[in-house]
Parts: sequence; structure tokens; C-alpha cells
Amino acid sequence: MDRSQGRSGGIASGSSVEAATFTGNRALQIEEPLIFEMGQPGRTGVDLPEPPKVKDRLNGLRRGGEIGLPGLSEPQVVQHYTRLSQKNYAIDMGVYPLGSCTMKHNPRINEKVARFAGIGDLHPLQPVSTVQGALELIDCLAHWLKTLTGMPAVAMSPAAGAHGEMCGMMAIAAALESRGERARRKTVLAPESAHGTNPATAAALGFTVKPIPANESGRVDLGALKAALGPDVAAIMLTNPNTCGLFESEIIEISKAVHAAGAYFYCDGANFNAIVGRVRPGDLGVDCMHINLHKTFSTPHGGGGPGAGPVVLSAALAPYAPYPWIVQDGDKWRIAEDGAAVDGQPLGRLKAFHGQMGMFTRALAYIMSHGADGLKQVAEDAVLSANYVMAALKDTMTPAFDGPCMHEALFDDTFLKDTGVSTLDFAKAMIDEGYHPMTMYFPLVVHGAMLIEPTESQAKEDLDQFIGALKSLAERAKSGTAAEAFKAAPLYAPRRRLDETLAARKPILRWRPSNNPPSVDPMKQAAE
Amino acid sequence: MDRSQGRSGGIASGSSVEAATFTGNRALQIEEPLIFEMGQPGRTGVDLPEPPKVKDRLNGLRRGGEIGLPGLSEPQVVQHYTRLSQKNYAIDMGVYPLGSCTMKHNPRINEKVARFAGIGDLHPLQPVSTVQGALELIDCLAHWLKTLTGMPAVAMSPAAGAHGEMCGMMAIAAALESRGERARRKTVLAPESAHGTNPATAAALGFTVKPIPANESGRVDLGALKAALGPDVAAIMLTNPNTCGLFESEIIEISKAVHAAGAYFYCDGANFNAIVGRVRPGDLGVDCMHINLHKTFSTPHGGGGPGAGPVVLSAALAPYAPYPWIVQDGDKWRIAEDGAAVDGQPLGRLKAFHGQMGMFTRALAYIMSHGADGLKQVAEDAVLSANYVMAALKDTMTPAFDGPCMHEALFDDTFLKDTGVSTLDFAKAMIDEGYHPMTMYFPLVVHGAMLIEPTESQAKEDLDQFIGALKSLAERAKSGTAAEAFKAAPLYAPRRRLDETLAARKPILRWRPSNNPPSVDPMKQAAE
Amino acid sequence: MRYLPLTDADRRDMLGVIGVKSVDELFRDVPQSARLGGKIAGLPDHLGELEVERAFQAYAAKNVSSSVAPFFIGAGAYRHHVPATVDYMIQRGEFLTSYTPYQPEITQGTLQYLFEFQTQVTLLTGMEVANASMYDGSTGTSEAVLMANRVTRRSKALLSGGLNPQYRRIVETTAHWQGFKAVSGKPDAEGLEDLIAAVDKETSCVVVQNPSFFGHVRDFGKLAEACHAAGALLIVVVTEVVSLGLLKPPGEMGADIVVCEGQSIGNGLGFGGPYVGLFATRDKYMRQMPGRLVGETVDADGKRGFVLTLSTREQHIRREKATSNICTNAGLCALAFTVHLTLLGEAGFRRLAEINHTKAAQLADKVSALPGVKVLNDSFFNEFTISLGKPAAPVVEALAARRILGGVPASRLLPDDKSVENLLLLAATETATDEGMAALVAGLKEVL
Amino acid sequence: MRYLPLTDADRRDMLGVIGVKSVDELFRDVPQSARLGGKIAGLPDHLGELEVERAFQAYAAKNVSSSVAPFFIGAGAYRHHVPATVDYMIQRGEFLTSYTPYQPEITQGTLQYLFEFQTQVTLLTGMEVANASMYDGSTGTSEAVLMANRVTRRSKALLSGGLNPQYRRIVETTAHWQGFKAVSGKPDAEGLEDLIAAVDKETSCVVVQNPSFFGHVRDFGKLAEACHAAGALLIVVVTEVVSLGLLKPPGEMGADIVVCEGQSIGNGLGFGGPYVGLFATRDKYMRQMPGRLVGETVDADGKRGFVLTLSTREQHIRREKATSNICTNAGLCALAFTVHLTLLGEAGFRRLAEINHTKAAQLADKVSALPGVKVLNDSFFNEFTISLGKPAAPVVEALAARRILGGVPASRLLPDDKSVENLLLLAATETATDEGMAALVAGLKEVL
Ligand SMILES: Cc1ncc(COP(=O)(O)O)c(C=O)c1O
Ligand SMILES: Cc1ncc(COP(=O)(O)O)c(C=O)c1O
Repeated sequence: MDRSQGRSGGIASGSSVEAATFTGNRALQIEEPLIFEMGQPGRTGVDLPEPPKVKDRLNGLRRGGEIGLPGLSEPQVVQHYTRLSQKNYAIDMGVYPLGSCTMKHNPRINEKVARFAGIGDLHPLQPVSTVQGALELIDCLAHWLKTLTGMPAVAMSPAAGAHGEMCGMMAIAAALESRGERARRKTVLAPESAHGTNPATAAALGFTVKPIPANESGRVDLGALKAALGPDVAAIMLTNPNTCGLFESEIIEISKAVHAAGAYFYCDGANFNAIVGRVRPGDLGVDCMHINLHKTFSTPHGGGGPGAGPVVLSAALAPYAPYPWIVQDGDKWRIAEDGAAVDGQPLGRLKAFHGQMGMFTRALAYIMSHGADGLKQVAEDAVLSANYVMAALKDTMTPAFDGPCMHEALFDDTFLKDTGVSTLDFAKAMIDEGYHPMTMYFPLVVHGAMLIEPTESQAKEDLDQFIGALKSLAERAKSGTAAEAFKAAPLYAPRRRLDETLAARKPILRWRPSNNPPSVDPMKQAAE
Repeated sequence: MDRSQGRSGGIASGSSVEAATFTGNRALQIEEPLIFEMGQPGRTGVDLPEPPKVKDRLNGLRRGGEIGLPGLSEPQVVQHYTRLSQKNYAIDMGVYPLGSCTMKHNPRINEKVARFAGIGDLHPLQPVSTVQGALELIDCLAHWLKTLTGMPAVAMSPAAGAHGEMCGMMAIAAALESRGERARRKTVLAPESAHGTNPATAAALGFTVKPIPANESGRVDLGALKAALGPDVAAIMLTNPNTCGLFESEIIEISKAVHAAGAYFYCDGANFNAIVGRVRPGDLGVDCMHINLHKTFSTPHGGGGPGAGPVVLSAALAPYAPYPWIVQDGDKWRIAEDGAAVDGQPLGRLKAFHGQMGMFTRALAYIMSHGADGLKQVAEDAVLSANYVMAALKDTMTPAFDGPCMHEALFDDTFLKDTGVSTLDFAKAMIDEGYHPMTMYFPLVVHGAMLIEPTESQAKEDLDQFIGALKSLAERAKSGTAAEAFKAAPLYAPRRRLDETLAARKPILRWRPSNNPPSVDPMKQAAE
Repeated sequence: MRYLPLTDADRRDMLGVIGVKSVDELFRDVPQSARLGGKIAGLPDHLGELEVERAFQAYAAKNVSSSVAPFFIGAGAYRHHVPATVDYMIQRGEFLTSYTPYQPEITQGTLQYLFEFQTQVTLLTGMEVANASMYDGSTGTSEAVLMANRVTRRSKALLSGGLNPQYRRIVETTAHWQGFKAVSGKPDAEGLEDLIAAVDKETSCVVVQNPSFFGHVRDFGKLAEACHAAGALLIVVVTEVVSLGLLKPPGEMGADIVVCEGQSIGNGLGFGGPYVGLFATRDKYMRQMPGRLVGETVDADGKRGFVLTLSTREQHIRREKATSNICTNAGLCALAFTVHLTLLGEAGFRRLAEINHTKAAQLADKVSALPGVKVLNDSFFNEFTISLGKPAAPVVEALAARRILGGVPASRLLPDDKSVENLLLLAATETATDEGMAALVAGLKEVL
Repeated sequence: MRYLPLTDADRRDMLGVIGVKSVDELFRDVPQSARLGGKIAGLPDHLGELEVERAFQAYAAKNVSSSVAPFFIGAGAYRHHVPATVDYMIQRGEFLTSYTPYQPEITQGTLQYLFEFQTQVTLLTGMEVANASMYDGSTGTSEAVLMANRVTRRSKALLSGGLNPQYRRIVETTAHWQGFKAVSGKPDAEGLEDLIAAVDKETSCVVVQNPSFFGHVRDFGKLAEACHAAGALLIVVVTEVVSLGLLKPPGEMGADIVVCEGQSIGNGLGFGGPYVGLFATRDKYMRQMPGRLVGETVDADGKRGFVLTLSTREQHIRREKATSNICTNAGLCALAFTVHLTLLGEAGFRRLAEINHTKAAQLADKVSALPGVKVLNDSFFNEFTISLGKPAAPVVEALAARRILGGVPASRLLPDDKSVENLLLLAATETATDEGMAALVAGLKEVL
């Protein structure tokens, strides 16, 4: 029994205690051990035929000893991961308003087409003559992305947004290099509200990041920006709509000023979903922008990826696009790979093979399903829903800025002042109400930030219930008597609040027989 | 808001109350309204092109008015059924020891192959030349079933066990008819422990069911049986292993006596999983037996079907097998359908088309995966697990019979005597422990019966935890002080005990706007 | 063995606890003569998943997938597009691997969708109450006749010549072995049959199909009146449930029991099964219904919940007095049906029906232009009958040789009836394409 | 629109609550010049699910599925059988549609499987600590070099000629733009390369691959010693992770960082992505690792639970000082990996590796018997290199014309290197059949 430490080991006889269970389970909420605590030698979840004996070619390097992998049968594996899944919240369960992450509906048809034989099972190095349909598919998505953004070129290979940032900033470095100005232009301007990946990317490429201040309306202070622009500036990295959920109203003046100063405009496109089909970044003077297919185009977030981050490029940066890309010759498609004779000076390669094909397929299915008309409606419904939440909550909670927002509504924690309830406490209380909390403490420029992104996928009735719950929680918090209750939240989740300090102080990053986890005595819990 | 009555409507401000939520949700356990309470006119979960206008051929019978179907978008539909699914217990979640139902592991590969293009998408009336593989598949399964049972023929079309019983008993009636004895032989013998479908089937065919008593060891009383056998007896319906989980040790004497009396032996094969690969019913003198593919061969129970109930037939009954069946001519297969010239006198047809192909596919995949060696092991592990549970609990709970059992362990409620705890209470307490209860109050011959069928799919560690939990519950019950706690169970399930009397007294079998369901005031609940 | 968690060590330990030497001792009750030495002979041993997959790929390769050929087959099963969401939902383990909701506290998911399903069925059919499913439309039809016999305490059923011949055979089989009369009309290819005259005081029910097996669409209002006047019930069978999105529902025609084959919504062709039977009737006959019923109630906290109810009709309680012997029914197919119908909603379901009818009308116009081809139907939904002037079966085989799945020869289901030998049933759903129709027309031109 | 729950009525109500007349007012911050009149021109409108499915069927029909042709392609991505259970699990909405576990109380499912994944990676590689995944093996390799630069505070990486050429190009690209030296050895087709002499005091790391791009299997123990003596790190790259079931793990060779492409376990070929990068190192370098880390802790009730930890390495906390800019990684592919590996277990994983090696050995023996064909490898796992005596690319095209997917010409990844023009890489996994091998051999006979 002690092998299964995630489950209550000792079944104590607890006739004394009322509201506890012997197993530690709570009906459908079942405690789950680690696979390493479930394994048995000689047990397996596969049946593989015994191979014929042949002389091995292992150069004497045959692995000795135990690897240490646990042996589980298929039924146990199914039960293990099913029970684990039941400890997760997900888009499929309800409102998941995680700002900046765009947790919109993930259609199942996209999963289906991505698995078609002839699509899901192609090897990236099959002869090009045997993958013409795959290349056409990628080219079709590329066409959509270029047209929707109004940009002449796109690099498809980046694996996620951050990878796209790396790609785009490398292209800018390449352009500067060919202008002989790379050594001189070492500064990248970015607002303090920028996502962490922006400064991280710029710094990795040897740029120094200089913050540009925001004005009281939450946008870039144009005057300050102009003052900051000089011969040392390589680029500006700006998210638009920005991470406060606001459209940079002076963006055209910004891009003009940036270009006038000989610098480039990197636009972080994580929030493209707010304007897709309605506004073309190309019309705003953007030089490059990554598109998170797992946000705007709904490829599943999968518990933290995989994603895809194609980067659209202006004419100025297009020549530096990395390998590979798809080329159409008449009715045939080919791949421009490393060493291929091409015009332009590709900046190199960022990833093996041809990019996140599985995400391309899903994104294209999503795009085809919506069409130009539907995508425009997506942007409008996303913005409408965010403004609706903002309007409904503006008197109970405290909006960080006034005026309409785009796809996400940003609040600060002023309304919690002197209540003893923090943004974190408020978020944890939302969990008990059946919601995933909003993004907390981001962007950094707003105190105790709460960034709510409903997306276009929620019904009005569900938004109303969500709004009602937040109102009630805010009122309870303001009552001043509920700090304890908030600190205790969540009460009903698979786990109560977790000790993150302990985790960081003594990191346990892998199972070891010696870990011996805190014993779970259900009787003790009950007593509390 | 009042459209969504499954969710807490009014968000009351409840700063007063601690352990309640405003929404009525409990973190991942989310209250769910009916689709009819979620619908909006003009909303839909599909996009269908507008058809061209043509002159209709509806003979003036175009449907007018509203049908009344609710309009939901796809995201809502996904969330609705996902949340509903999370209110279910299932094999994939843990021990599901529902006696007589054989809740064994359902492999996902079976689901996959059943969906292959060329298998899952065939029309039953396609030209026979275009479905040769499908006919071969059915014939292959038929071969397995005949060989495993040692019987010469099988009727594949019955849709479930009960349907198979109807088929088998019709075959017996047909045999009697051709002997000119149908009018005379009107009695069917069946033990009181028989499953309800047995008497129901016999009665439907105009037979009178005469009970045969069991002996103290839980088997048919041979003497009493012999006494009951006479010229009026058409058949005996006997489950083996029987519904007490016991093998009918005198089964050969039984079949001899039955045949000697000119009657037939219908064997209810619902428990074939206990002996598959180890014992052939044909060697026991059985004339016909249905096989629940959804039990012995693990086609998914699906919340109550679909199933399949092929019936194997002895030489005496084979001539009466109903249409259709598969015939192999050289290297081609054809279907013997109604009107086809065949030898024998088919009793007619029981079902449209050719049977539950989707179940055939899954069952054959299960059978191939196990093979002759694995199926034998299946029976042995199922019997071993049941005896293990029986042995571990025999001193705490009260086994209904002694000696080893087969695939299920039967207990009566003697151990609960004078505790104020009933079999029902005990079962409900198991729910809180994270288990599906065993079969309760069946078979009827045992007082407060608890029929535990672990199947071969549970790991020993999981059986041990299950045993531990039952021991603890039994001890708690015997403490004599816990009746209240048991009556209150379950506490943690999506619902507490439901009022079945109310449901039967004023049946509400469909949603109507006027139903107006009991309003759920989470504040009130919390007060309790 | 990947599916068996017990290790040999476990087995030894467990035998020890039980107190026996070997598993054979647990089988001691098996008579000597029936004990097998080892494995059953003549059967292969277990296979890995890859090998199993290959075996089924080999079976599939010997069939013509309905997705790759121009397809016009119906006659009781119809090819429709099923949204991917449906297949995802029915594969969720919480639905797929749970059983009849005997323990309502932990099966509210199943119970609620069945309650919603029952409601949807009453709405589609225009009836008052529906059960939680039958095996399929064909078995549901004979259950309906048995129910009518119980209600009327009579034992003569009149079966329309427009009823699917296999359905008819099933009712006849049931009638023969369960002991009642089933009188069948001759196949009604022209759709001219009038059963009113045949209804008499012995008649327990009249069973009609709409659209009929040959595709004709009829109003049975008059027939209903005649039945009720004679104390008989009208049973209306619908094998293409999508038609209810466009056609006057049986409930409005005065039907007493409606049985539908629900396959078209949510369920693939699957070579004939499993499908799902819809069964609806009037409130006053509720207690005579076969099958499971889900009802609304409250729990100990006053929260709305659902349970199986009126079980006193059923075999597990009522045994020989049960209204039917049915136990396991079609739960998961009912889930597929209800998820798909919920996706469609009012607008989608009506639109789907409209498209089906339009496609069929287009096909009818195209084939009627062919020399020697006559469309028999003035009225139809998505299927109709044509006469070819020569036997239809060889024509269909000739089309199959060209990889066209060109309908069902009436003789396939009516082998003994020369009068229908030249008749071919053609169906067209939303999955029919212009190219497919053109291929059929061209194919027919060649082979006729 | 099936995906959009808001009705026009809803939209009107919501605009009312917001207090604006039209949604355009909400976009008032968009500069006039950038406002589009209506929809973006030149793009089609929305399609139904059936139409979308057909569009992708059309794409698929223009490709040769790896499942229908004899298949021997590897070179960094391998075709393996993935159990159906894996695909079911990764499609469960609770996993598929949730995101990075920022709220641990309601993402214990994701956190626990990542903790289990991290442990499995340490066991396979023989290392002490692993992260929760990188995008793939290729990007993980350049992250490893960057990490070595941080650890050693040096900036020269030596890249083996046995490293996958695309991996090499990626490191070179990173080196160029991030400003460090990457010195690459020439392609090592014979597997004779010795890098020990090249290691010096500027060297931050040596990057080798095992088995190498050309398939050779080597022990890098001596190289590790040389690296450590010079204060450099040894980075071992594994592109076929199944090999770790049979080969001495990098950890036992003294590797400091191990990067694997995890695709082979649980993840299909998918035309190159998404895949999953495994990243493992020594405890002492833990805080220099890129990517997410899951750690064990307890909750307020003292129950064991898991959280994201050591986030001070990451961009969202550390911004310009982060160890990497990675954010979204490969969560769901890591789930597929860990589910598949859990199914395999110790016995299954070793057996799988054994079968792969056996198939490749059989293939090597078969092709080496062909005139003009020379196998370059004395050692290999499931992939090896042959020389054809003529350019390999046209040979592969000729095989493709015969519907045989016969390996990767070295020139596909090394277009500028004449010396490898005649070389062909052949891989065989458990999915290779005798018939397939025979077809390849016959095909080669014809085209050589
Ligand atoms: C504003 C912003 N920029 C960049 C990123 C990074 O994108 P990814 O996670 O796809 O690497 C994100 C995503 O979290 C983001 O919200
Ligand atoms: C002993 C026995 N007989 C018959 C049946 C009826 O089988 P089915 O539910 O497949 O109709 C069952 C299933 O519950 C059973 O347990």
C-alpha cells in the first residue's frame, strides 16, 4: 500500500470522525499517486513480439542495469491520466479569462483534419514530390497571414511567439548589419508594460532595453518616445493592442518617428486577435510581427504548448527571412532550404524541418471555418465582450484606465484597498466559484493587475454569471470582514493553496524513492 | 439568468456565509442547466450552406411552427457535455465492481479500428461485392465465438443479451414446433436467482415460468429439478456461472436430465467471462447461449448500451437460426438474407441489417489482442480477483455462500444486522470513498445482496485499497454509532441522495417551460 | 499482456490469501469431463496493438468506403455528416465506460443527457413522452406493436405495404412466436395504398411508415381517425429522422406511438449498427411503454437531479410481467444523437432537412431525364424510387464495378416479389455532390 | 457562425450596457487611415465543417501517406507505432484546452504529469535534473550551447561533424546573431571524428550526437574527460530517443547537458512538428537551465502537490536577465511522450529498442548484399548510411515514383558538400515489415 502514496495509505478506522473518507478520496475527486509509486516489475502496457536474435551493432555500448521506468498495465495508465485530467480546469469547462493568453474555443474538427492520413503522418524529409499537398497547405496559410496583416512576407518556422520574436529581431539585426549599423544601433525601446519575452529576446541578441514611459491613458508617451529615438536605436518592440488591452492610438505617428530615426518597428502580435479582419498591421507601419497561432487562431494551448509563431515581415525585412520557406513554381511547390540559391540574404535557420505543421493545419481549419467575414466578427465579439465585462464591473472593481478597451479589460486592486484581500486572494476565491482566474499582476505597470480576456467564445449568459460572481466577491471583500475567508480559498479545488516558497527553497524536481512525500492522513484533514 | 436554472440564478450577496459559493459551483464541480435553458433563437452549432430554391415534393406536408429545439453554439455544446461527463463515474476512473455487468477495461485501440474508413462508414446495403472485408470480419468473429463455446452455430444479429435470449428461446420454440410439441410444452424452468430478463423473455413467448429451488450451496437443487421436469417442460433457463457467482457443479447432470425429458437447455451467458478460454459451454450440454459482447469481450457499456448478444446454438437448434448470416463460398462471402434458399427453417428475423457491426469490430479487436492464451488468463484473473476480495472480506462482511466463487463475490447484509445501516446506505458510503458501488439487492435470493465483480482489470494495489475501504466502512457500521453518517451519504458526489419516490409519484419525463425546477439557493444549502 | 495488471507475484500472493495452491482449485466446481487441458486448440495467441491494427486495415482494404465513392444508398440507413464534436464527446471515458445509471448520485451526466434526449424526441415527433432509447428503429417497431396489443388488449396488427420490408419481417417474426396476428399489405411502390377499410374491431394497431420505404410522403390524419374510431392505435415509423425537420410530425397526424430510426443524427453508417431507436407516445400510455425512462426529482439538498423512474414496468423489477425484456439499450448512440441535435438546434436541423430535400429533388430531376428511367414518386423527402425497365440488381452491381454506390434494388429486400424487380431506390443527403450526381447519371447511361 | 455564441440581440444589449451605438465606436482608437471599410478583400467567407473537411481531404490526397508506402526515412524524425491510448489522452479537453499551470490548485493534472515527465527524462538520459520540455531537439540544442556559455562564461562551441546538419545550422545562426563562436567539424560520414584535440581553454562546450547523424554509435567518455579537464561542458544530442532503451546513456558517458528530440515516443511524424525537446543536466547547473520546471510541495492541508518553480530563471520574472525567452513550450507533446513511455515501462521500452535495432540490422544485411551498395557503419542503432556509387537524390526520387519512401539522401541536408552526394541514410523501426524491406531491395535493384 505504501507504494501508492498519493492515495491515503493506511485505512484508519475512524468511526469517530464524520466528514472524512478513509481513502482520502471525495467521491469523483480521486487522489492519485505518481506512476513511480504504481509500478511493478514485469508489468507493461504494451505487447511487443520477441525479436529474432541478430548480432548487434552497438559497438559494445549496450545499456546495462535498470533504467528505472515503472511497469503499468494499460488499464492503470488510462485510469492514472484520466484521474489527473480531472484535476485540471480547461476551456472546455467554462470561462477561462486568462488575459493575454486568448483562451478561446478549440474546435474538434481541427483535431480531426490534423490527423488525416496524408497530413498527420508525413515525414518532413519525404521527397518533395510526395508532399505537394502539405506544401500547398502551408503556402495557403501563409497567404492568409500575409493578406490579413497586409504584409508582403512571412517566416513560418518559429515554434511559438517568443521564438517568433527571436526571428523578427534577428531579421532587424540582419537589416542593420547589411546597413553597416549593427554595431552602432544597440538600443531597443520597449514600454514597461511589455511582456517578459520582449526584453528577454532583445537582451539575448545583445541589445540593451530602454524603457519608454506610458502616458496617463496607458499608451506610449509619444513625446518621450521621440526624445528617446536616436542614432543608437535599433528598434522599438511594441505590443498592439498593448498589454493593457488598449489600442496604441498614435501608432502611425510612432512608426513614422521610428522609421525617421532609422530604426525598425517590431510589433508583438500576441493580441492580434482583437483586430484580425478589421485592421492590417501593415497599414500601421509595422516592420515585423509574430502571430501566436495558439492564440488568435485557436490551436490548443495543450497545458503549455505546443504553439506556433509565424512572423510577417515588411519589404525592408523580407530579404532576411530564415530558411525554409515554400516556393510555388507553376503548379508545383518546393521548399527553399539551407543552401538553396535564393535572392535575399536569409538570416539562417531557427528550427529543424519546416515549422509546426500540426499547428498550421489546425489554424488553417480555424481560418477557413471563419472566413474573412467570421474573423472580423471574432475580433468584434472579443472586443465587445471585454468592454461588456468592463462596463458591468467598472463600479464594483476599479478599471486601470478609462475609455473603451480592446479584447481585454484591465483592473487594478484599488477596490481591494484596506480590505486585507489581495489580488491573489481574490483570484483564488474565483476558483471556488468555478472559474479560472484572470491573469494576475501583469502587466507590471498596474498595481495588483487583473487582466480579464473573455474572448469571443463565451455566451452572454455565461458572461453575466461570471460578472455576477465577481461583483459578489468584490462586495464580500469590501465588507471588510471576509479577509480570512479569502485567504482560505480555494476550499473545493483538488488542492488548497500550495507552498511555492518551500518548492523553491528545497527544489524537488524529480521523483526519488527517498522523496518520501508528506503523508496524507485523511483523519487529520477532517479534524481541521 | 433564469434561463439557466441548473446554475444558481440570483447571485446573492452572502458575506455572512462562509462555506458557500455564489454560483453554487464547487471549483471543478460545476452546476449545469438543461440545454433547453441555454438556448437562444438564431444561435446554432453548425454552418450549413443555403440550399438553392427548388419546387418541393412534400405533398403539402411542410412542417409549420416551431419544433422547439434550443439554439446553442459549438463552444456551449462542448462545455455542456464536458461538464455533464464530469458528473459521471466510469471504468476509466477506478474500481467499478458492478456485479453481473462485468465492467472491465475498454481498450482505445478498439475504438480506433471501429472507425477506420472502410469499416465504420459502410452502408449495410452496399453491394456485397463492396463489403467482402466486412463479411469476412463477421465470419471471423463467428468462428471465434463458436470455437470458444464449442458450439456448431451462432446467430449474430441480436442487439444485446436480452435480445439474444429472445432469439434463443424462439429457436427452442421453433424446434418444439417442428416436433409438434409446442402447444404441449408451455413451461420454462428458471431459478429464482435468474436475471429479470429470463422470466421476461420466457413470458413474452407465452411460456409460464416455474421456479426451481436452489440448494444451500446456492446451486440448482438437482432433485427438485428432476421432479419438476415433465412433458410440459419446454426448457430450462440457467445462468452459468450463476448470478450468485457460482459454477453449477451438477450442470452436466442437469443438461442430461433436461434433454432426457425432451426439453432444451438455454444458458444465460452473461457470466461467460468467468470461464472463457477455460470451459466450453458446448461440453456442458448447452443448447443455446447468448454472449454479451459488452461484457465478456469489453465493448464499451456506453452509459447503458449499445451492446450485442450473439447466440451460439447446438446442432439441435442450429436449423432455426434467424436471418441473416454470413456464408463463405470459396474465397467470397455472401449474406443469407430473408428469402434466400437455405437448408433449415430460419425462425425469421430479429433486427434490420446484419447485427451490431460496431460491437463485432471492437469485440474481435479485443479477442485478437488477447488470443487463446490471453482469454484463458482473463478468466483466471477475474476469478482470482473475486476470490481474493471474498477471502479478504469474509471475516468483516458476510459471504452468502462458502467455498470459492467464480468471477464475482456475493455477500448478504447479515453483517449489518441491527446497525441501522442498510445495503443501500453502505453502497452510498462507498461513493464518497471514490468507488462505484457493487450491484445491490440482486440476486433476489440473498437478503440485502451485495454482488462484487472486480473483473480482471484491476491492479492488486487497487483491490487492496478497495478492500481496505470496505473493511473500514463495515467496522464503522458495526460500531453502531454511525447510522446517521451512512444515511447522509454521499456527501461529496455531484448530488446527494435523490428522491426516487417523488420522481415516480409525479413523473416529469421531459423538460417543459412550466416544469420550473426547485430553485437552488446556494446560500440556503450552505446554511444546512 | 498489456490489459492484465496482475503480475505473477501478485497472483501468488493472492492465491496465498485465498488459501489455495493454484487457480485450478478455484475452478474445482467445473466437471472433470469439461475441464480442458490447456488453451482451446485451433486459435491464435495474443497480438500486439500494431498487429491488430494491421489486421483491421486488411479488412478495410477489402471494402469500398462510402466516403470515396459517389453514394446514393438509403433504404433505412443514411449517410450524413457528423460533426467532429460528436465523436469526441462519445469517446470521453466518463460517458463511454460507464453503465446504466443505477447510482444516480454519480451518473447525473448520463441521466441528464437522457432526460434532454427524451425531450428532444418528443419535440421532433410531436408526441408527449419518449423513452431513453430502443436498440434501433426495427426492434422498436415490434415493441410498439406489442405495446399496442397491451393497450388495446387486441392481437391483430395491420402492417402497411410502405413499411420497410425488414421491419415487416421482424414484426411478423415476433407475431408468430409471441402469438398475435400481423397482416401485411403488398409492397406499395406507387404510394397509393389505403388501409382505412382494413381497420376493424380486432385491430390493435396500424403500422405505417413516413416517408414510406419507397419514399412517398403521406398525411395519415384520416387513417388516425379511422383507427381511433375502431379503438385501434396508429403507429407511425420514421426511418429517416432528418425528415422531421421538414415534414409535418406524426404527432400532428394523430399518431399514438411513433418509432424512429435515429441513426441519421449523430451516428455513422457502421454497416448497420449499432443504431438508436426513438420511441414516443401519449402521456396516457406512459406506463405501457417499454424501455428505460429518466425523470426529474430533487436531492437531499433540494437540488434538481435526475433518476431512472417508473421501473415497475421493467424486467429487473417486474420480471415476467414486464412491458419488455429490454435491459441494455442504446445509451451511447443516444448521446451521439442528442449531441448532434443540440449542435444543429432549431435553425440547423431545419436547414439540414431542407438541403437533403433539395439534393434529392435535383437528383430526381437529373435521373428522370434518362431514357428508360421513370421516377415513381410525386412526393418524397431525400429518397425516391425509379423504375429501370430492366432488373435493378445487375445495374447496381455494374455501377459498383465502376465504384459508384448507386442505390438499393428493391429486390434486395423483397427477393420474392417479381413486381419490384426493376425498381431502384435512390437517396441523396447533404453529402451528395454535383460531381457525384453527374457520375451516377453517366454511370446509369452506360449500364442501362 | 457555429463558434460564436453571441446573437445579434445579445450584441445589441451589450452595446447598450457599454453605452455605445455600434461596435465601431469601440475601435475608435484605430487611426482613420487604418480603418477598413468592410471585410478584408480577396479572402473567402466562412465554410461549414463538411466543406472544411473536404478541403483537407483534397490536400491529403496530394501527398503519399507514410502508412501506405514502404518507409525507411529517419534523419531526425522516426516513424513509430503510437498506442491509441496516447492519442485519446491528449485529446481530453482537460489536457488539450488548458494552459500553462499558473494556478496550481486547478492544474494539478498538468503539473503532476510534467513532474513525472521530468523524472522519466532524467532516467532515460542518466542525468540528475530535467525541465518540462523545449520546443524540440533542434532548438533545445542551441539553448544547451547558450547555457554552457553561461555556465563557463566562455563563448566558443565545438560542433561535431556527426551533428544533424540542421541542428548545426541552428546553433550557427544563434551564434552569429547572439554573438559567440561556433566551430563546426566536417560531416563525419565514417564516424572517425576525434574532437579531443580541438578542446581548449576558450571552449565552452563540445556538442556531439549519439547515434550520429550518419548513425554511428560512440562512447564519449574520453571526450567528456577532455572537456572537463579544459573546463568545458559536454553536450550530447540524441535525435532518436528510442536508442536510449538499448544504448549506454549520455549521463554514464560524463555528459553535462543532454538534449533529445522526443518525437519518437508518443508523437507522430506530423511533417516535422510539433515535436518535443527533452533537456537534462546536472543538479549543480539547475539554476542555469532554460524552460519551465515543476517541483513538489505541499498544500495548506499538508497534501502533496506540484507547482511551477525556480521561475526566477524565466522571462516573465527575470525579463532581460532570463536564461531563455521561452514561454509556451511543448506541453501536450510532453504528455504524449510521458503517456507512451508509461505504457511501455521498463520492459516495453527496452523491447521496443531491441526490435528497432534488429530491424535495422536485418535491413543493413539485405542492402549490403546489393551490388554497388556499401554500408558505411560498423555500428548503428536503427539507422545507417550506405554509399551508392552514384548520386543518392535521383535514386530516392526514382524509388518515390515506385511509391517507396526509401530514405534520405545526405545531400538533402548537406547540399553544398559533394563528398556526401552518393550517401543515403536508411532507417528501420518496429513498423518496418519484411515485405517493405523486400520492396526496397527490389526497388534499389531496379534503379541502381
Ligand atoms: C504579449 C505577449 N507576448 C509574447 C508572448 C509569448 O508567446 P509564446 O508563449 O507563444 O512564446 C505572450 C504569450 O504569453 C504574450 O502574451
Ligand atoms: C445475468 C444476466 N442476464 C441477462 C442480462 C441482459 O443482458 P443485456 O443487458 O445485454 O440485455 C444481464 C445484463 O444485465 C445479466 O446480467
